[in-house]
Amino acid sequence: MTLETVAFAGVAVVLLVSSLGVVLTPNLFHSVLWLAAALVATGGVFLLLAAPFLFGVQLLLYAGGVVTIVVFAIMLTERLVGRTIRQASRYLVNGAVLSAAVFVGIVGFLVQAPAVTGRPEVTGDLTLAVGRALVGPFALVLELLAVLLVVALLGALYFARSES
Amino acid sequence: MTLSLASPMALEAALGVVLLVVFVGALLARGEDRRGLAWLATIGVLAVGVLSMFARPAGPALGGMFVQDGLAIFAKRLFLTATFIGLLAGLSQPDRAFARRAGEYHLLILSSLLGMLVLASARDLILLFLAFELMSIPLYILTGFLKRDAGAVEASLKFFLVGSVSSAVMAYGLSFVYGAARTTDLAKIAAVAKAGDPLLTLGLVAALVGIAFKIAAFPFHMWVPDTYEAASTPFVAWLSVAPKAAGFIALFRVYFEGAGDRAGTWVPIAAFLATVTMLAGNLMALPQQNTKRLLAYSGIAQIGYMLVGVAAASASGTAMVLFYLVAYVFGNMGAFLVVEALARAEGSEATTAFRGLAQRSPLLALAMLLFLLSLGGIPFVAGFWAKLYVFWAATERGLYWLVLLGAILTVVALFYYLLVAKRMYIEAPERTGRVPVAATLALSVALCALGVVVLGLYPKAVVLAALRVASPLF
Amino acid sequence: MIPFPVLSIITWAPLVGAVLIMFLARHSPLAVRLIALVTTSVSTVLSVFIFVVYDREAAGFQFYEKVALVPPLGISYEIAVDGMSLLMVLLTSVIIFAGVFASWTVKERSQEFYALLLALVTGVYGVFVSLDLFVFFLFYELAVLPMYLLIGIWGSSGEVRPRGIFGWAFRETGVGTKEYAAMKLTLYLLFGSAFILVGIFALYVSAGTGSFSFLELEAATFDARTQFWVFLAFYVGFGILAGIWPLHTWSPDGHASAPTAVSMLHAGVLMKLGAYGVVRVGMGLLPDAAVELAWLVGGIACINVVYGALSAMAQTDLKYVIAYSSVSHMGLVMLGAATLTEAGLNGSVFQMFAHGVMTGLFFALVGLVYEKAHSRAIFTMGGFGRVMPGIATAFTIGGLSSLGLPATSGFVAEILTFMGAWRSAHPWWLVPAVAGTFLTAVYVLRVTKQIFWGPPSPHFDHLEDARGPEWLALVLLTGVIVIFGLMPAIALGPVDTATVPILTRMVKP
Amino acid sequence: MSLRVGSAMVALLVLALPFAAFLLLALVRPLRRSAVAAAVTSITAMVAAVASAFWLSWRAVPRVLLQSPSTTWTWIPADGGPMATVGVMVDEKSMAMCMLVTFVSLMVQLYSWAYLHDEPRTSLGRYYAYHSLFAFSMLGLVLAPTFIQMFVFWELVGLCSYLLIGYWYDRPSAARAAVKAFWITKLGDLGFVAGIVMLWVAAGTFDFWDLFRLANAGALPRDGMPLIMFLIYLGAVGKSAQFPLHVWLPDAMEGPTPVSALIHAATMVTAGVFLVTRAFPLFLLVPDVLTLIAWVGAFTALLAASMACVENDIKRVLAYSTVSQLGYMMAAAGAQSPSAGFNHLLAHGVFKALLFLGAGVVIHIFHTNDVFRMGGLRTQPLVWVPFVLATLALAGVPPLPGFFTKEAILGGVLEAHLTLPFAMLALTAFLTAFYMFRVVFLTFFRPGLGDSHAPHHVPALMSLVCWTLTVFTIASGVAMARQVLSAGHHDDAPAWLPAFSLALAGGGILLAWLMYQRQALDPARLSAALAPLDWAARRRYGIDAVFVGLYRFALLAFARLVGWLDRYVVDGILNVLSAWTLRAGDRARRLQSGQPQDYVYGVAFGVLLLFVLAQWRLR
Amino acid sequence: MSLGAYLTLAAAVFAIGLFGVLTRRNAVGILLGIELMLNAVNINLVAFARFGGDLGGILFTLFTIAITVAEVAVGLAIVIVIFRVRRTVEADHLDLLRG
Repeated sequence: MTLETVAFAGVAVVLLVSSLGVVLTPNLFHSVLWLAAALVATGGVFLLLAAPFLFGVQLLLYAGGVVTIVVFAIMLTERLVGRTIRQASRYLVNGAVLSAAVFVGIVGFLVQAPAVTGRPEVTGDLTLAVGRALVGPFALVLELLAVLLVVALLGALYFARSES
Repeated sequence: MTLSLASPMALEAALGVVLLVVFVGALLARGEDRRGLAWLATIGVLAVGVLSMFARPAGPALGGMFVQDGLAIFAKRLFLTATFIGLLAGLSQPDRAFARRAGEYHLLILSSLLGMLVLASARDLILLFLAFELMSIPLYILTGFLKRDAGAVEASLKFFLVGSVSSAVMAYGLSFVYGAARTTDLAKIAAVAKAGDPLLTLGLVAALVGIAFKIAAFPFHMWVPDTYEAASTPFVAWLSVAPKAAGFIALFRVYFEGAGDRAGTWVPIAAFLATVTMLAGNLMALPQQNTKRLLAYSGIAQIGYMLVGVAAASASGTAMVLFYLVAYVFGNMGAFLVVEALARAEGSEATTAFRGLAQRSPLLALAMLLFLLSLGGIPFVAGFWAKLYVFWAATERGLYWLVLLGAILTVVALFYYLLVAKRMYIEAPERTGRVPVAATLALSVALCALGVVVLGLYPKAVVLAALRVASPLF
Repeated sequence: MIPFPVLSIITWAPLVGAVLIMFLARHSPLAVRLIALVTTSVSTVLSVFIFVVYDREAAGFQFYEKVALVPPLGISYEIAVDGMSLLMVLLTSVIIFAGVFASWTVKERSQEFYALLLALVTGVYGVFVSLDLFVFFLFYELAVLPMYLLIGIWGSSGEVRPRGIFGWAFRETGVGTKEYAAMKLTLYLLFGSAFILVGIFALYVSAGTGSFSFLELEAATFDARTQFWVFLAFYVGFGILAGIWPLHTWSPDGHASAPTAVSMLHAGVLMKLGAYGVVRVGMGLLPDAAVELAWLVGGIACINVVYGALSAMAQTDLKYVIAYSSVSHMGLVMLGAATLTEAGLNGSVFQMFAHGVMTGLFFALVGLVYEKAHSRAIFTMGGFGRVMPGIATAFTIGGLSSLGLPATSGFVAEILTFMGAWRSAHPWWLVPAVAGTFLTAVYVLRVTKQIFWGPPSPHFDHLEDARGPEWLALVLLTGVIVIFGLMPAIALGPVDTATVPILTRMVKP
Repeated sequence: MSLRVGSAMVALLVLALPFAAFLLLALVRPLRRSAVAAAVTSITAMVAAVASAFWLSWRAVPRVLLQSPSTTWTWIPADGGPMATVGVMVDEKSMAMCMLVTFVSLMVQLYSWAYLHDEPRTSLGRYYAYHSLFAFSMLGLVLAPTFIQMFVFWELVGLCSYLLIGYWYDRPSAARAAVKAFWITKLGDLGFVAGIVMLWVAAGTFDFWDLFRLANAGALPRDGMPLIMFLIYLGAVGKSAQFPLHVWLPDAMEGPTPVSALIHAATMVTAGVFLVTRAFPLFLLVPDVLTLIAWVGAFTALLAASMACVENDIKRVLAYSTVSQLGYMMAAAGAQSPSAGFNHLLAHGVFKALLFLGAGVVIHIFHTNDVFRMGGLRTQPLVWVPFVLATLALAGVPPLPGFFTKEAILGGVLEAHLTLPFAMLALTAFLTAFYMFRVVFLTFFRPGLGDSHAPHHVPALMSLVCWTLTVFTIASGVAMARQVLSAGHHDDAPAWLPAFSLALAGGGILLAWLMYQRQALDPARLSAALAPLDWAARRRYGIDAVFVGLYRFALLAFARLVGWLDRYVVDGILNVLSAWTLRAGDRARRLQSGQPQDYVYGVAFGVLLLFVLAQWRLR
Repeated sequence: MSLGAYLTLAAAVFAIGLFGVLTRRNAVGILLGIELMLNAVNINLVAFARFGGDLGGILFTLFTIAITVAEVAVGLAIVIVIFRVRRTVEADHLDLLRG
């Protein structure tokens, strides 16, 4: 029963609860906020896994970026509708059963896997290593990612702009 | 690194240049009609295609993440051919959007194509996934390219939803693959992977979902009919072949390459997918009245047949699937393009639009007949050899039942193919006069017909090539 | 021995003709017919030629040609004829030659008609001459497919009242229309070919010689289980084409709806192709299974004989009568084969030929009668013998051949089958076989009396006899019937050299 | 008769001549279209054939024992020696038959020219073509050295009979009769063909000579033979109109009278008798079958005779008498004295032909077949003498041939201890005399009707033919008489037999005279006395009805049932399957609800499926 | 804390995300569900990276995050364009194409 265990438990609870919040709250805004919470919690998990850099990325890119554009989108659609979006859910039970089944399926595999507890000590600066990799062997891959982002942007623009 | 033909990434680089040129062109272009960009892109792809004919296998690049082996080159030639035909057919699209937004349209297609090229060579999970997404995301947008069209945007959303869920599952799976093997390098994974490692199995099975979605195997196929029906036909023609081919390449890379005889473990799953896909595709195609939908379902059935080849899980099986893909590119694109030609003239995509086509435009009807026969697997057109070869490969695995089922289902398939043939040849035309076909479209149809016939009469060369590139995988 | 590839020429000439017709003979009906005539007569002349020069002493496969197609898979274009296929090639030539004349008067879209017909013929020749099972299958498909359009476009719809507990299905599938018939025939036969394909692959894989060549597969031996299942697959696959009960129902509808020449070719030759497949591939390659399953083949054949004849008796549409008589006679063919005796097998092969010519003649005549009287309803016609004596005589001769009257080729086939049946392991087969001939006599003479040699019917006037090219068809076919009936040796000589080896392979183990 | 053989080549010539004529008429259209040319062609061929036939038997040489009288060639080849051979077997039987056949054919063909003079020219060509074909077939039959060849020609003569009965196919009755004749005889032939096939399997050959040798050597399987020979006999039953397959012969009278004379009296119908005679060494192996043959023969004879007594159609009377005489011959064969039967066959051939041709003359005069609408020809000996002579011959009055042959038969039957058949045959002899003279008196000597027709012109050709035949009848009778006298009374038969049979004949004639000439006895009274018999006989004992019933209510009905089953059940199932497939497609289509999340459901389900499958198969 | 725990946690999040995708009516809501699923992927990757002591996972995560962002952007754009045309973001109403 170490400190880490406690922390993990805490983070896990937050993560799960907020995730459930995302999928269950009727108000879309709230679910976005829940999502933010979930993402932050995920960041917490990263911290527990000794990846502070990723924590940062997570916070900025996700909790920052994604949530913002989602909010924008909602604002947009809402402005167009002119009323807050109260969303109902369809076939809760079916969905629950099915996703539960999937969960069980996954766990079914996990339990067969040998338990791994020992984790190697973190050596050197992870961030530095990541940086090196990105400009090294992954440079071209990164470029490809850039293309992807540009294309996505292009597409988003093409859709979002209203033709005169 | 220097970019010469010898260098492994030459094609990607060349395509990148084309992409850049079109991009700049799009920035500079003014006015309502920007078809020039379309021509630019088309010629560019043609050029890269010509280039690919000279491409030779080269050593690995990016520290082994990227390989330019025979399979990659084979696949890339296929992608480029398909894309060229697709773009060629698209040149003459009447819709204003294609004229005004030619830049966006072609940038999207080219980048997706880039994704495919990279995918064909990717030997690393990260690159694979990235390329996969690069290939997929533009497709979502292209599907809804006619953004005023209710159907198109709806299809786009469906495509996107199913797509992103599948890719999420795929990513999830890949994460397990990585976890099980402690590396993202497919070569190393194949080396360290041991049969029965639950995490690896989980990973691979989940990853299969992404691919199954891309190749539209049952039950991941449901986006297909709607997308095909709603999106612009030349794009659909391309969509129906190129990404699927890419999906199969990824399949071979992840599941077969280096797996050796462990590939055999996939036989049951592949056979299962093949069975349900063939059944679903053929049955659902029976009642279709819209030709594009019909072709969509028949396409699903075709994938089922290719999966029969996959189920062989052998070098010959892989090779036969590759051959099948080639045949399928010509047959399926051709069929869609004829539909396009007819739809432009008649304003209808229903099978009834084909009434009496044989008397109105015999050549067009003949072409369509060839494509249908090829899809149906009739002698002396490409599809026949394709089916026969995959069946042959499957029998080598002892999957007689699967072959019998497939062969019997071809009869069902012929039922709906022949119904179209019946409309063209047996029924009387509703109106007279030749069906006007734009030159570029006619050319692309002709190319497909040529491909179908040549492959039908002389499959040898391609078969041998396929065998050559497939054997190193095992 | 022959410097030039005679078989290839025979096989491909019609296809060349088809291509020529498509591209040269636009909108010139006469040119179309002439091209068709020339190309078919090339094949015909050559097949008569090989029939004459075939070395009856040496026997075995002759006029051998081989070109490797896909070496890695052991597929090669390998063709030759032995005594059996020799006769079948001759049959095909006779029928198509007559068929070209019989359909001389096809009016609408004759260009496509002849093109498809000739393509079909190439397929048929190909099946009979090819030694490579893969190519064999290829030609088989080619022989089946053009049928769809041929029937669909130029066919004629009968009418079938949807009745009985399955009436709804009749309505949903559109029974009776020519489209239905075309689709049924095509799909049914392709369904059969699915089994054939699996069978061929199974042989290929389990032989392990890495070749589809008939000769190499013949050399290989297969274990009992493989033989059993593969033979079954072949039996079903080819059997469908041979119209075995209860998989025969495509044949009446198909043949009744098809245009004259197509019915001639299909009932006359393609059905034989099924029987030929069973004998050549099934019994030739799987002797043990053939012996083991003879009871099944023969038993079903017996059903065919009687059942077909009775159904024919029940029909009121002339074309259906002929179609069902084919079912009955194909039963005799299969029965002869199933006896696994020299007499029976020879009878079977000879019956293929005899029935081919006979039924070809029948369909030609029905076509003529229909063309002149515009009716196929037997019981509205009558006394045509006075106004169209030529047709009447030819029909009578055909009928006599089908009821196995001596001096027609039908008799030789039947007596041989009888002899085989009584000598076989199941002597009782003789009973249905003989009964079949009587039933045939009943329905054939009934029809003949009603239509030709009876009191004239009030419904028809100013009918005329066959004329011009039509005569050639009739004379040719009746001539062949009588000549081979009087001198069966000319055909049975070579046939015997081909069948005996098959049988010796059976008794060996 | 001494065993003699003739030259095969001449026999082939005999065979070839009518065949050539047939080919000419069949293939050369103008020849066929012009009646004269056709008749000339056919008749010339026949003349030549007659000549060569007689020459054949005149030049015949004594046969070397143990040497086959037949010359054969391969017909159906096979691996080890031919499976079937054809050729000619020129022994005394076939030579005698050749003479009979060619001669009667010639007579009939000549007669026909006059008789059918006002037929349409074109169809006369057809008529002569058929006749040539028949002559060829009949000769081929009698010359056949093998069972299979005999069967071949057996069927061919059947075909000719079919064609000639249906010669006037515009008449429904004629068309029907033709088909009926074919079907009924075919029924018998089924047995024939099955029998010879079985025999082939048992003995390995169709050749008579080989078979005889095997039979004598006792090399034939004992147990199989009765069935085989019975089946073969069935063929004879059909052709020679034995009970119960005799029903076709009276109807066959729908054909032109000359045809009846030739085919349905003199030659074809006797083929059955010839068959039994020819294959007698084989029948000897199976005494039971022989006894059966005798019984059936005798019964047929009586049955037919009784029906002849109540028949008013002159040709039908003759037809029944033919049936009855055939019964005689069969009985003889069955009683193991085939030569007696064979002699009767030959004699009967001539005078029965004469009877028919004479009847033809009468019909030509009265334009009716009904004996009660004739009469009053006493003044015309040219017409009645031949007929009466032939009648006497048939009735069995010496010194005409019928007397001797019949007596021989009766003798044979008696010594075979077939008492009841003997009785039946004796009764038949009486009835024969009666009904024949009934016809004679009614047709010729009854006063009245006929006189109005005077003067009756009878074509010269017709009377010439009749007289020729008459001469032959008398001649053969005289010949037989001399033979008998020279040989003295043949001792095997009881001495009272000749007187007895003569008495039977006389009795019959007397009764007929009393009833129809003197009108001393009223026929009505007699028929009233024998009412049930009379009633049944007038209805042909219902045998025809049985056949009609079988055909209509068993065969056709069953056929309809099968046809219905095929269309609506066998094919129905197929249609159901395809309909189900279509419906399945429509059902499956509904999965595609169009709702985006249902598609995601699809994915999720797929994932689950794959998981399960992986857990199940990939472990 | 063992690897299994993290994986299970991720699995749970993944399942919840899937649940969201299956049940949300609003297109944006569905997107959020997808976000969760991808998030689970990240947790997996990092966990494996940590327990395997390997860099690849971290890189993979980075790319996944970026790709996710791209996807979200496109997804939202599609939602907006749909909204323009169809005046709704209710997924259930988008069933013009079916069968």
